[in-house]
Amino acid sequence: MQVRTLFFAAYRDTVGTTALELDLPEGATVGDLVVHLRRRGAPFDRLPEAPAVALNRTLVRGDAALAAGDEVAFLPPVAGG
Amino acid sequence: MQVRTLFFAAYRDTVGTTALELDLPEGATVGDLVVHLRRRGAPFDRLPEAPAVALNRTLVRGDAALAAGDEVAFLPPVAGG
Amino acid sequence: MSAPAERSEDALPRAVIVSSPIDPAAVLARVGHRSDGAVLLFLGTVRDHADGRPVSGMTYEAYETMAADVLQAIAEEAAARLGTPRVAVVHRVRELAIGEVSVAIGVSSPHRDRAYDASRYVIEEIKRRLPVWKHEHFVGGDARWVEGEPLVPVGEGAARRAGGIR
Amino acid sequence: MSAPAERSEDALPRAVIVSSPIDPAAVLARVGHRSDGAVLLFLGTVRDHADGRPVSGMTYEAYETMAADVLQAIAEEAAARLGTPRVAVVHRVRELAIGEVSVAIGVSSPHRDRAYDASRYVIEEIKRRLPVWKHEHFVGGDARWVEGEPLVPVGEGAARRAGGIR
Repeated sequence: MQVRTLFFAAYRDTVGTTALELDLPEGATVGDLVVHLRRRGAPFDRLPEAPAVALNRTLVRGDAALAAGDEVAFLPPVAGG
Repeated sequence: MQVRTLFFAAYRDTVGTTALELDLPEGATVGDLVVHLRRRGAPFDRLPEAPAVALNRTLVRGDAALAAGDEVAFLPPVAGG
Repeated sequence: MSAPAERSEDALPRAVIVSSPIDPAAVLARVGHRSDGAVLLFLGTVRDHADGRPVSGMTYEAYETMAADVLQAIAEEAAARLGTPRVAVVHRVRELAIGEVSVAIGVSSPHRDRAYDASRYVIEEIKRRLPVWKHEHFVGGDARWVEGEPLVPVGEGAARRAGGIR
Repeated sequence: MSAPAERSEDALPRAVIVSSPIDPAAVLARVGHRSDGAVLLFLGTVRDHADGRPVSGMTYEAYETMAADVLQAIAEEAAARLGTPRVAVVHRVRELAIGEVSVAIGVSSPHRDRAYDASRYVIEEIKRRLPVWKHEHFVGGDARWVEGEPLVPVGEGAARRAGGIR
Protein backbone atom coordinates (compact mmCIF):
# COMPACT_ATOMS: atom_id res chain seq x y z
CA MET A 1 0.00 0.00 0.00
CA GLN A 2 1.09 3.55 -0.68
CA VAL A 3 1.50 6.13 2.11
CA ARG A 4 2.75 9.68 1.90
CA THR A 5 5.50 10.81 4.30
CA LEU A 6 6.23 14.46 5.10
CA PHE A 7 9.38 15.97 6.63
CA PHE A 8 9.50 19.33 8.35
CA ALA A 9 12.16 21.80 9.42
CA ALA A 10 15.36 20.09 10.66
CA TYR A 11 14.13 16.66 9.47
CA ARG A 12 13.54 18.05 5.97
CA ASP A 13 17.08 19.45 6.02
CA THR A 14 18.37 16.04 7.15
CA VAL A 15 16.67 13.94 4.49
CA GLY A 16 16.78 16.58 1.76
CA THR A 17 13.13 16.29 0.75
CA THR A 18 9.75 17.56 1.93
CA ALA A 19 7.70 14.50 0.92
CA LEU A 20 8.18 10.91 -0.09
CA GLU A 21 5.74 8.25 -1.33
CA LEU A 22 6.43 4.87 0.30
CA ASP A 23 5.16 1.42 -0.59
CA LEU A 24 4.60 -0.70 2.53
CA PRO A 25 3.14 -4.16 3.15
CA GLU A 26 -0.50 -4.31 4.29
CA GLY A 27 -0.73 -4.18 8.11
CA ALA A 28 2.38 -2.07 8.57
CA THR A 29 2.50 0.27 11.56
CA VAL A 30 4.06 3.70 12.00
CA GLY A 31 6.96 1.97 13.77
CA ASP A 32 7.44 -0.33 10.79
CA LEU A 33 7.52 2.68 8.50
CA VAL A 34 10.27 4.31 10.57
CA VAL A 35 12.36 1.11 10.54
CA HIS A 36 11.76 0.71 6.77
CA LEU A 37 12.85 4.27 6.12
CA ARG A 38 15.97 4.14 8.29
CA ARG A 39 17.06 0.90 6.58
CA ARG A 40 17.31 2.82 3.30
CA GLY A 41 20.58 4.18 4.71
CA ALA A 42 21.94 7.73 4.40
CA PRO A 43 20.45 10.23 4.86
CA PHE A 44 17.39 8.44 6.29
CA ASP A 45 19.39 6.59 8.94
CA ARG A 46 20.04 9.99 10.50
CA LEU A 47 16.39 10.31 11.50
CA PRO A 48 15.83 9.41 15.16
CA GLU A 49 14.78 5.86 16.01
CA ALA A 50 11.60 7.11 17.71
CA PRO A 51 10.68 10.45 16.18
CA ALA A 52 7.38 12.21 16.91
CA VAL A 53 5.00 11.20 14.12
CA ALA A 54 1.58 12.50 13.13
CA LEU A 55 -0.76 10.17 11.28
CA ASN A 56 -3.30 12.16 9.29
CA ARG A 57 -2.53 15.23 11.41
CA THR A 58 -2.84 13.54 14.82
CA LEU A 59 0.13 12.50 16.96
CA VAL A 60 0.31 8.73 17.32
CA ARG A 61 2.47 6.06 18.92
CA GLY A 62 4.62 3.66 16.96
CA ASP A 63 2.01 0.89 17.14
CA ALA A 64 -0.58 2.88 15.15
CA ALA A 65 -1.70 0.93 12.06
CA LEU A 66 -1.36 2.45 8.61
CA ALA A 67 -3.83 2.36 5.72
CA ALA A 68 -3.41 3.15 2.05
CA GLY A 69 -3.39 6.88 1.38
CA ASP A 70 -2.35 7.88 4.91
CA GLU A 71 -0.31 11.01 5.51
CA VAL A 72 2.60 10.35 7.90
CA ALA A 73 4.50 13.42 9.09
CA PHE A 74 7.89 13.41 10.85
CA LEU A 75 7.88 16.25 13.38
CA PRO A 76 11.04 17.59 15.01
CA PRO A 77 10.77 19.14 18.49
CA VAL A 78 8.48 22.16 18.10
CA ALA A 79 9.17 25.83 18.75
CA GLY A 80 6.07 27.87 18.01
CA GLY A 81 4.89 31.05 19.70
CA MET B 1 -2.29 74.85 64.39
CA GLN B 2 -4.51 74.47 61.34
CA VAL B 3 -4.72 71.23 59.37
CA ARG B 4 -6.94 70.38 56.45
CA THR B 5 -8.94 67.14 56.54
CA LEU B 6 -10.38 65.45 53.46
CA PHE B 7 -13.16 62.83 53.25
CA PHE B 8 -13.64 60.48 50.31
CA ALA B 9 -16.40 58.24 48.98
CA ALA B 10 -18.40 56.54 51.78
CA TYR B 11 -16.71 58.68 54.46
CA ARG B 12 -17.72 61.86 52.60
CA ASP B 13 -21.29 60.57 52.45
CA THR B 14 -21.11 59.83 56.18
CA VAL B 15 -19.84 63.23 57.32
CA GLY B 16 -21.59 65.25 54.61
CA THR B 17 -18.54 67.25 53.56
CA THR B 18 -15.46 66.81 51.36
CA ALA B 19 -13.09 68.95 53.44
CA LEU B 20 -12.84 70.51 56.89
CA GLU B 21 -10.26 72.86 58.44
CA LEU B 22 -9.41 71.81 62.00
CA ASP B 23 -7.55 73.70 64.74
CA LEU B 24 -5.45 71.35 66.85
CA PRO B 25 -2.94 71.86 69.66
CA GLU B 26 0.75 71.80 68.73
CA GLY B 27 2.19 68.30 68.93
CA ALA B 28 -1.10 66.59 68.03
CA THR B 29 -0.88 63.27 66.19
CA VAL B 30 -3.12 61.73 63.53
CA GLY B 31 -4.68 59.62 66.29
CA ASP B 32 -5.43 62.76 68.32
CA LEU B 33 -7.11 64.29 65.26
CA VAL B 34 -9.37 61.26 64.86
CA VAL B 35 -10.36 61.35 68.55
CA HIS B 36 -10.94 65.12 68.34
CA LEU B 37 -13.15 64.73 65.29
CA ARG B 38 -15.22 61.84 66.68
CA ARG B 39 -15.84 63.82 69.89
CA ARG B 40 -17.69 66.45 67.86
CA GLY B 41 -20.55 63.93 67.79
CA ALA B 42 -22.87 63.13 64.90
CA PRO B 43 -22.08 62.60 62.11
CA PHE B 44 -18.35 62.47 62.91
CA ASP B 45 -18.77 59.81 65.58
CA ARG B 46 -19.83 57.49 62.79
CA LEU B 47 -16.29 57.48 61.38
CA PRO B 48 -14.33 54.38 62.43
CA GLU B 49 -12.09 54.58 65.49
CA ALA B 50 -9.04 53.61 63.45
CA PRO B 51 -9.64 54.63 59.84
CA ALA B 52 -6.94 54.49 57.17
CA VAL B 53 -5.41 57.97 57.05
CA ALA B 54 -3.01 59.58 54.59
CA LEU B 55 -0.84 62.44 55.82
CA ASN B 56 0.23 64.60 52.88
CA ARG B 57 -0.67 61.77 50.48
CA THR B 58 1.22 59.02 52.34
CA LEU B 59 -0.46 56.37 54.49
CA VAL B 60 0.56 56.75 58.14
CA ARG B 61 -0.12 55.18 61.52
CA GLY B 62 -2.01 56.93 64.28
CA ASP B 63 1.19 58.04 66.03
CA ALA B 64 2.32 60.21 63.10
CA ALA B 65 2.88 63.81 64.25
CA LEU B 66 1.02 66.67 62.57
CA ALA B 67 2.36 70.08 61.52
CA ALA B 68 0.53 73.25 60.54
CA GLY B 69 -0.74 73.12 56.96
CA ASP B 70 -0.83 69.33 56.76
CA GLU B 71 -3.38 67.55 54.57
CA VAL B 72 -5.02 64.65 56.39
CA ALA B 73 -7.23 62.37 54.27
CA PHE B 74 -9.71 59.78 55.60
CA LEU B 75 -9.67 56.83 53.19
CA PRO B 76 -12.38 54.14 53.14
CA PRO B 77 -11.43 50.63 51.95
CA VAL B 78 -10.34 51.04 48.32
CA ALA B 79 -11.81 49.48 45.17
CA GLY B 80 -9.82 50.64 42.16
CA GLY B 81 -9.10 48.75 38.96
CA MET C 1 -2.31 56.89 18.10
CA SER C 2 -1.10 59.32 20.77
CA ALA C 3 0.46 62.59 19.71
CA PRO C 4 4.20 62.85 20.25
CA ALA C 5 4.72 63.96 23.84
CA GLU C 6 7.60 65.79 25.44
CA ARG C 7 10.43 63.61 26.69
CA SER C 8 9.31 63.42 30.30
CA GLU C 9 5.89 62.09 29.30
CA ASP C 10 7.46 59.43 27.13
CA ALA C 11 9.71 58.15 29.88
CA LEU C 12 8.86 54.68 31.18
CA PRO C 13 7.70 53.32 33.56
CA ARG C 14 4.77 55.70 33.31
CA ALA C 15 1.44 55.77 35.19
CA VAL C 16 -1.32 58.33 34.86
CA ILE C 17 -4.84 58.99 36.12
CA VAL C 18 -7.18 60.32 33.41
CA SER C 19 -10.83 61.28 33.18
CA SER C 20 -11.26 60.83 29.40
CA PRO C 21 -11.63 57.49 27.57
CA ILE C 22 -8.56 55.23 27.48
CA ASP C 23 -7.18 54.19 24.09
CA PRO C 24 -5.81 50.64 24.52
CA ALA C 25 -3.80 50.89 21.29
CA ALA C 26 -1.98 53.94 22.64
CA VAL C 27 -1.05 52.06 25.82
CA LEU C 28 0.15 49.11 23.74
CA ALA C 29 2.19 51.45 21.55
CA ARG C 30 4.11 52.70 24.61
CA VAL C 31 5.56 49.25 25.33
CA GLY C 32 7.24 46.64 23.12
CA HIS C 33 10.87 46.78 22.02
CA ARG C 34 13.30 45.10 19.61
CA SER C 35 14.77 43.11 22.48
CA ASP C 36 11.38 41.98 23.87
CA GLY C 37 9.64 38.73 22.96
CA ALA C 38 6.50 39.21 25.07
CA VAL C 39 3.99 42.05 25.28
CA LEU C 40 0.96 41.92 27.58
CA LEU C 41 -1.99 44.31 27.72
CA PHE C 42 -4.56 44.01 30.51
CA LEU C 43 -7.82 45.95 30.36
CA GLY C 44 -10.26 46.28 33.23
CA THR C 45 -13.76 47.00 31.90
CA VAL C 46 -17.07 47.95 33.54
CA ARG C 47 -19.38 44.93 33.83
CA ASP C 48 -23.13 45.08 33.32
CA HIS C 49 -23.91 43.13 36.49
CA ALA C 50 -22.85 42.76 40.11
CA ASP C 51 -24.06 40.21 42.64
CA GLY C 52 -26.68 39.09 40.15
CA ARG C 53 -28.14 42.59 39.67
CA PRO C 54 -28.02 44.59 36.42
CA VAL C 55 -25.65 47.58 36.57
CA SER C 56 -26.09 50.70 34.42
CA GLY C 57 -22.75 52.39 35.04
CA MET C 58 -19.97 53.18 37.49
CA THR C 59 -18.51 56.34 38.98
CA TYR C 60 -14.84 56.12 39.93
CA GLU C 61 -13.79 58.56 42.61
CA ALA C 62 -10.11 59.09 43.40
CA TYR C 63 -7.90 61.00 45.79
CA GLU C 64 -6.25 62.11 42.60
CA THR C 65 -2.97 63.61 43.81
CA MET C 66 -2.22 60.61 46.02
CA ALA C 67 -3.49 58.11 43.43
CA ALA C 68 -1.09 59.50 40.83
CA ASP C 69 1.84 58.97 43.23
CA VAL C 70 0.74 55.47 44.25
CA LEU C 71 0.14 54.39 40.65
CA GLN C 72 3.57 55.62 39.58
CA ALA C 73 5.15 53.77 42.52
CA ILE C 74 3.34 50.56 41.51
CA ALA C 75 4.54 50.96 37.90
CA GLU C 76 8.12 51.41 39.10
CA GLU C 77 7.93 48.36 41.36
CA ALA C 78 6.55 46.36 38.44
CA ALA C 79 9.39 47.53 36.19
CA ALA C 80 11.91 46.34 38.78
CA ARG C 81 10.26 42.89 38.79
CA LEU C 82 10.02 42.91 35.00
CA GLY C 83 13.65 43.78 34.38
CA THR C 84 12.72 46.41 31.76
CA PRO C 85 11.28 49.94 32.15
CA ARG C 86 8.47 49.06 29.73
CA VAL C 87 5.43 49.47 31.97
CA ALA C 88 2.60 51.85 31.01
CA VAL C 89 -0.48 52.17 33.23
CA VAL C 90 -3.56 54.36 32.77
CA HIS C 91 -6.44 54.46 35.25
CA ARG C 92 -9.61 56.34 34.42
CA VAL C 93 -11.86 58.12 36.94
CA ARG C 94 -15.28 59.87 36.97
CA GLU C 95 -18.30 58.48 35.06
CA LEU C 96 -17.86 55.26 33.06
CA ALA C 97 -20.41 53.40 30.96
CA ILE C 98 -20.78 49.61 30.72
CA GLY C 99 -17.96 48.08 28.68
CA GLU C 100 -15.69 51.10 28.99
CA VAL C 101 -12.06 50.59 30.03
CA SER C 102 -11.31 51.65 33.61
CA VAL C 103 -7.67 50.58 33.64
CA ALA C 104 -5.10 49.60 31.00
CA ILE C 105 -1.78 47.98 31.87
CA GLY C 106 0.87 47.46 29.20
CA VAL C 107 4.17 45.66 29.84
CA SER C 108 6.86 44.08 27.68
CA SER C 109 10.00 42.07 28.37
CA PRO C 110 12.37 39.61 26.72
CA HIS C 111 10.54 36.61 28.25
CA ARG C 112 6.87 35.96 28.97
CA ASP C 113 7.19 34.76 32.58
CA ARG C 114 8.13 38.20 33.78
CA ALA C 115 5.57 39.94 31.60
CA TYR C 116 2.71 37.92 33.14
CA ASP C 117 4.14 38.40 36.62
CA ALA C 118 4.51 42.18 36.26
CA SER C 119 1.08 42.65 34.67
CA ARG C 120 -0.55 40.72 37.46
CA TYR C 121 1.46 42.61 40.07
CA VAL C 122 0.18 45.96 38.80
CA ILE C 123 -3.52 45.02 38.87
CA GLU C 124 -3.29 43.34 42.28
CA GLU C 125 -1.46 46.31 43.81
CA ILE C 126 -3.95 48.74 42.26
CA LYS C 127 -6.76 46.88 43.99
CA ARG C 128 -4.85 46.82 47.27
CA ARG C 129 -3.32 50.28 47.40
CA LEU C 130 -4.80 52.80 44.95
CA PRO C 131 -7.02 55.42 46.69
CA VAL C 132 -9.92 54.94 44.28
CA TRP C 133 -13.54 54.07 45.06
CA LYS C 134 -16.31 52.74 42.84
CA HIS C 135 -19.91 53.91 43.07
CA GLU C 136 -22.00 51.28 41.36
CA HIS C 137 -25.26 52.42 39.72
CA PHE C 138 -27.91 49.73 39.50
CA VAL C 139 -30.60 49.61 36.85
CA GLY C 140 -33.59 50.96 38.76
CA GLY C 141 -31.81 53.94 40.25
CA ASP C 142 -30.12 52.93 43.51
CA ALA C 143 -26.37 52.97 43.94
CA ARG C 144 -23.75 51.75 46.41
CA TRP C 145 -20.05 52.01 47.15
CA VAL C 146 -18.36 48.80 46.08
CA GLU C 147 -16.93 46.97 49.08
CA GLY C 148 -13.18 47.44 49.11
CA GLU C 149 -9.84 46.59 50.65
CA PRO C 150 -8.79 48.41 53.83
CA LEU C 151 -5.60 50.41 53.24
CA VAL C 152 -2.67 49.50 55.46
CA PRO C 153 0.50 51.61 55.90
CA VAL C 154 3.67 49.96 54.59
CA GLY C 155 5.13 47.55 57.15
CA GLU C 156 1.95 47.10 59.16
CA GLY C 157 0.54 44.02 57.50
CA ALA C 158 -2.85 42.60 58.19
CA ALA C 159 -2.80 43.04 61.98
CA ARG C 160 -4.04 46.62 61.85
CA ARG C 161 -6.76 46.52 59.24
CA ALA C 162 -8.81 49.67 59.42
CA GLY C 163 -12.48 48.82 59.69
CA GLY C 164 -15.21 50.33 57.55
CA ILE C 165 -17.92 52.48 59.06
CA ARG C 166 -19.88 50.35 61.50
CA MET D 1 -10.72 47.19 12.60
CA SER D 2 -11.56 43.86 10.93
CA ALA D 3 -14.21 43.79 8.25
CA PRO D 4 -17.45 42.06 9.19
CA ALA D 5 -17.00 38.35 8.56
CA GLU D 6 -19.55 35.65 7.92
CA ARG D 7 -20.99 34.03 11.03
CA SER D 8 -18.69 31.01 11.09
CA GLU D 9 -15.59 33.22 11.10
CA ASP D 10 -16.97 35.33 13.91
CA ALA D 11 -17.72 32.34 16.13
CA LEU D 12 -15.53 32.08 19.22
CA PRO D 13 -13.33 30.46 20.35
CA ARG D 14 -11.42 31.05 17.13
CA ALA D 15 -7.83 30.20 16.16
CA VAL D 16 -6.14 30.78 12.83
CA ILE D 17 -2.74 30.45 11.17
CA VAL D 18 -1.90 33.38 8.88
CA SER D 19 1.04 34.45 6.75
CA SER D 20 0.31 38.19 6.65
CA PRO D 21 0.98 40.68 9.48
CA ILE D 22 -1.19 40.35 12.60
CA ASP D 23 -3.27 43.37 13.67
CA PRO D 24 -3.37 43.27 17.50
CA ALA D 25 -6.32 45.68 17.59
CA ALA D 26 -8.38 43.29 15.46
CA VAL D 27 -7.64 40.42 17.87
CA LEU D 28 -8.57 42.64 20.82
CA ALA D 29 -11.80 43.64 19.06
CA ARG D 30 -12.87 39.98 18.85
CA VAL D 31 -12.96 39.61 22.64
CA GLY D 32 -14.48 41.73 25.43
CA HIS D 33 -18.16 41.70 26.38
CA ARG D 34 -20.66 43.63 28.50
CA SER D 35 -20.49 40.92 31.14
CA ASP D 36 -16.67 40.80 31.24
CA GLY D 37 -14.48 42.79 33.63
CA ALA D 38 -11.09 41.58 32.36
CA VAL D 39 -9.54 41.53 28.89
CA LEU D 40 -6.03 40.26 28.24
CA LEU D 41 -3.98 40.47 25.04
CA PHE D 42 -0.67 38.63 24.75
CA LEU D 43 1.68 39.31 21.85
CA GLY D 44 4.74 37.25 21.04
CA THR D 45 7.26 39.31 19.07
CA VAL D 46 10.51 38.52 17.26
CA ARG D 47 13.52 39.50 19.37
CA ASP D 48 16.71 40.99 17.97
CA HIS D 49 18.99 38.63 19.86
CA ALA D 50 19.36 34.99 20.94
CA ASP D 51 21.98 33.49 23.21
CA GLY D 52 23.83 36.78 23.12
CA ARG D 53 24.02 36.94 19.32
CA PRO D 54 22.27 39.55 17.14
CA VAL D 55 19.36 38.16 15.12
CA SER D 56 18.19 39.68 11.84
CA GLY D 57 14.90 37.83 11.39
CA MET D 58 12.98 34.59 11.81
CA THR D 59 11.29 32.15 9.47
CA TYR D 60 8.34 30.26 10.98
CA GLU D 61 7.61 26.95 9.30
CA ALA D 62 4.40 25.09 10.09
CA TYR D 63 2.67 21.84 9.27
CA GLU D 64 -0.18 24.14 8.43
CA THR D 65 -3.16 21.77 8.23
CA MET D 66 -2.28 20.10 11.52
CA ALA D 67 -1.30 23.39 13.19
CA ALA D 68 -4.73 24.87 12.40
CA ASP D 69 -6.42 21.89 14.10
CA VAL D 70 -4.11 21.96 17.14
CA LEU D 71 -4.46 25.73 17.59
CA GLN D 72 -8.26 25.51 17.45
CA ALA D 73 -8.19 22.68 20.02
CA ILE D 74 -6.01 24.77 22.32
CA ALA D 75 -8.39 27.75 21.98
CA GLU D 76 -11.35 25.52 22.85
CA GLU D 77 -9.58 24.06 25.89
CA ALA D 78 -8.72 27.60 27.01
CA ALA D 79 -12.37 28.68 26.61
CA ALA D 80 -13.44 25.78 28.83
CA ARG D 81 -11.00 26.91 31.53
CA LEU D 82 -12.03 30.54 31.04
CA GLY D 83 -15.76 29.93 31.35
CA THR D 84 -16.51 32.13 28.31
CA PRO D 85 -16.07 31.45 24.57
CA ARG D 86 -14.08 34.67 24.22
CA VAL D 87 -10.72 33.37 23.07
CA ALA D 88 -9.15 34.58 19.80
CA VAL D 89 -5.74 33.31 18.70
CA VAL D 90 -3.72 34.17 15.59
CA HIS D 91 -0.33 32.63 14.80
CA ARG D 92 1.74 33.93 11.92
CA VAL D 93 4.10 31.84 9.78
CA ARG D 94 6.71 32.42 7.00
CA GLU D 95 9.19 35.34 7.12
CA LEU D 96 9.03 37.73 10.11
CA ALA D 97 11.16 40.78 10.80
CA ILE D 98 12.47 41.87 14.21
CA GLY D 99 9.68 43.32 16.36
CA GLU D 100 6.88 41.77 14.31
CA VAL D 101 4.10 39.89 16.07
CA SER D 102 4.32 36.10 15.68
CA VAL D 103 1.34 35.26 17.89
CA ALA D 104 -1.57 37.22 19.38
CA ILE D 105 -3.84 35.78 22.09
CA GLY D 106 -6.95 37.66 23.19
CA VAL D 107 -9.22 36.48 26.03
CA SER D 108 -11.92 38.07 28.17
CA SER D 109 -13.95 36.94 31.16
CA PRO D 110 -15.95 38.32 34.08
CA HIS D 111 -12.98 37.98 36.45
CA ARG D 112 -9.24 38.48 35.93
CA ASP D 113 -8.01 35.24 37.52
CA ARG D 114 -9.41 33.15 34.73
CA ALA D 115 -8.30 35.59 32.03
CA TYR D 116 -4.66 35.34 33.15
CA ASP D 117 -4.94 31.56 33.51
CA ALA D 118 -6.45 31.05 30.04
CA SER D 119 -4.01 33.42 28.32
CA ARG D 120 -1.07 31.63 29.88
CA TYR D 121 -2.56 28.24 29.02
CA VAL D 122 -2.76 29.14 25.33
CA ILE D 123 0.85 30.29 25.00
CA GLU D 124 2.25 27.36 27.00
CA GLU D 125 0.27 24.81 24.98
CA ILE D 126 1.33 26.49 21.72
CA LYS D 127 4.97 26.03 22.72
CA ARG D 128 4.33 22.43 23.75
CA ARG D 129 2.03 21.19 21.01
CA LEU D 130 1.88 23.39 17.90
CA PRO D 131 3.72 21.88 14.90
CA VAL D 132 5.69 25.04 14.16
CA TRP D 133 9.44 25.51 13.87
CA LYS D 134 11.57 28.63 13.98
CA HIS D 135 14.57 29.19 11.73
CA GLU D 136 16.62 31.92 13.34
CA HIS D 137 18.69 34.13 11.04
CA PHE D 138 21.76 35.62 12.67
CA VAL D 139 23.36 38.88 11.63
CA GLY D 140 26.32 37.67 9.57
CA GLY D 141 24.36 35.17 7.52
CA ASP D 142 24.19 31.84 9.36
CA ALA D 143 20.94 30.38 10.59
CA ARG D 144 19.73 27.58 12.85
CA TRP D 145 16.58 25.78 13.89
CA VAL D 146 15.59 26.97 17.35
CA GLU D 147 15.79 24.14 19.86
CA GLY D 148 12.29 22.94 20.64
CA GLU D 149 10.04 20.72 22.70
CA PRO D 150 9.64 17.08 21.66
CA LEU D 151 6.01 16.33 20.75
CA VAL D 152 4.38 13.58 22.78
CA PRO D 153 1.08 11.86 21.88
CA VAL D 154 -1.76 12.52 24.35
CA GLY D 155 -1.56 10.18 27.35
CA GLU D 156 2.11 9.31 26.93
CA GLY D 157 3.65 11.92 29.20
CA ALA D 158 7.33 12.52 29.55
CA ALA D 159 8.43 8.87 29.55
CA ARG D 160 8.53 8.65 25.76
CA ARG D 161 10.12 11.87 24.69
CA ALA D 162 11.14 11.65 21.08
CA GLY D 163 14.77 12.58 20.74
CA GLY D 164 16.13 15.03 18.22
CA ILE D 165 18.51 13.96 15.51
CA ARG D 166 21.66 12.66 17.17
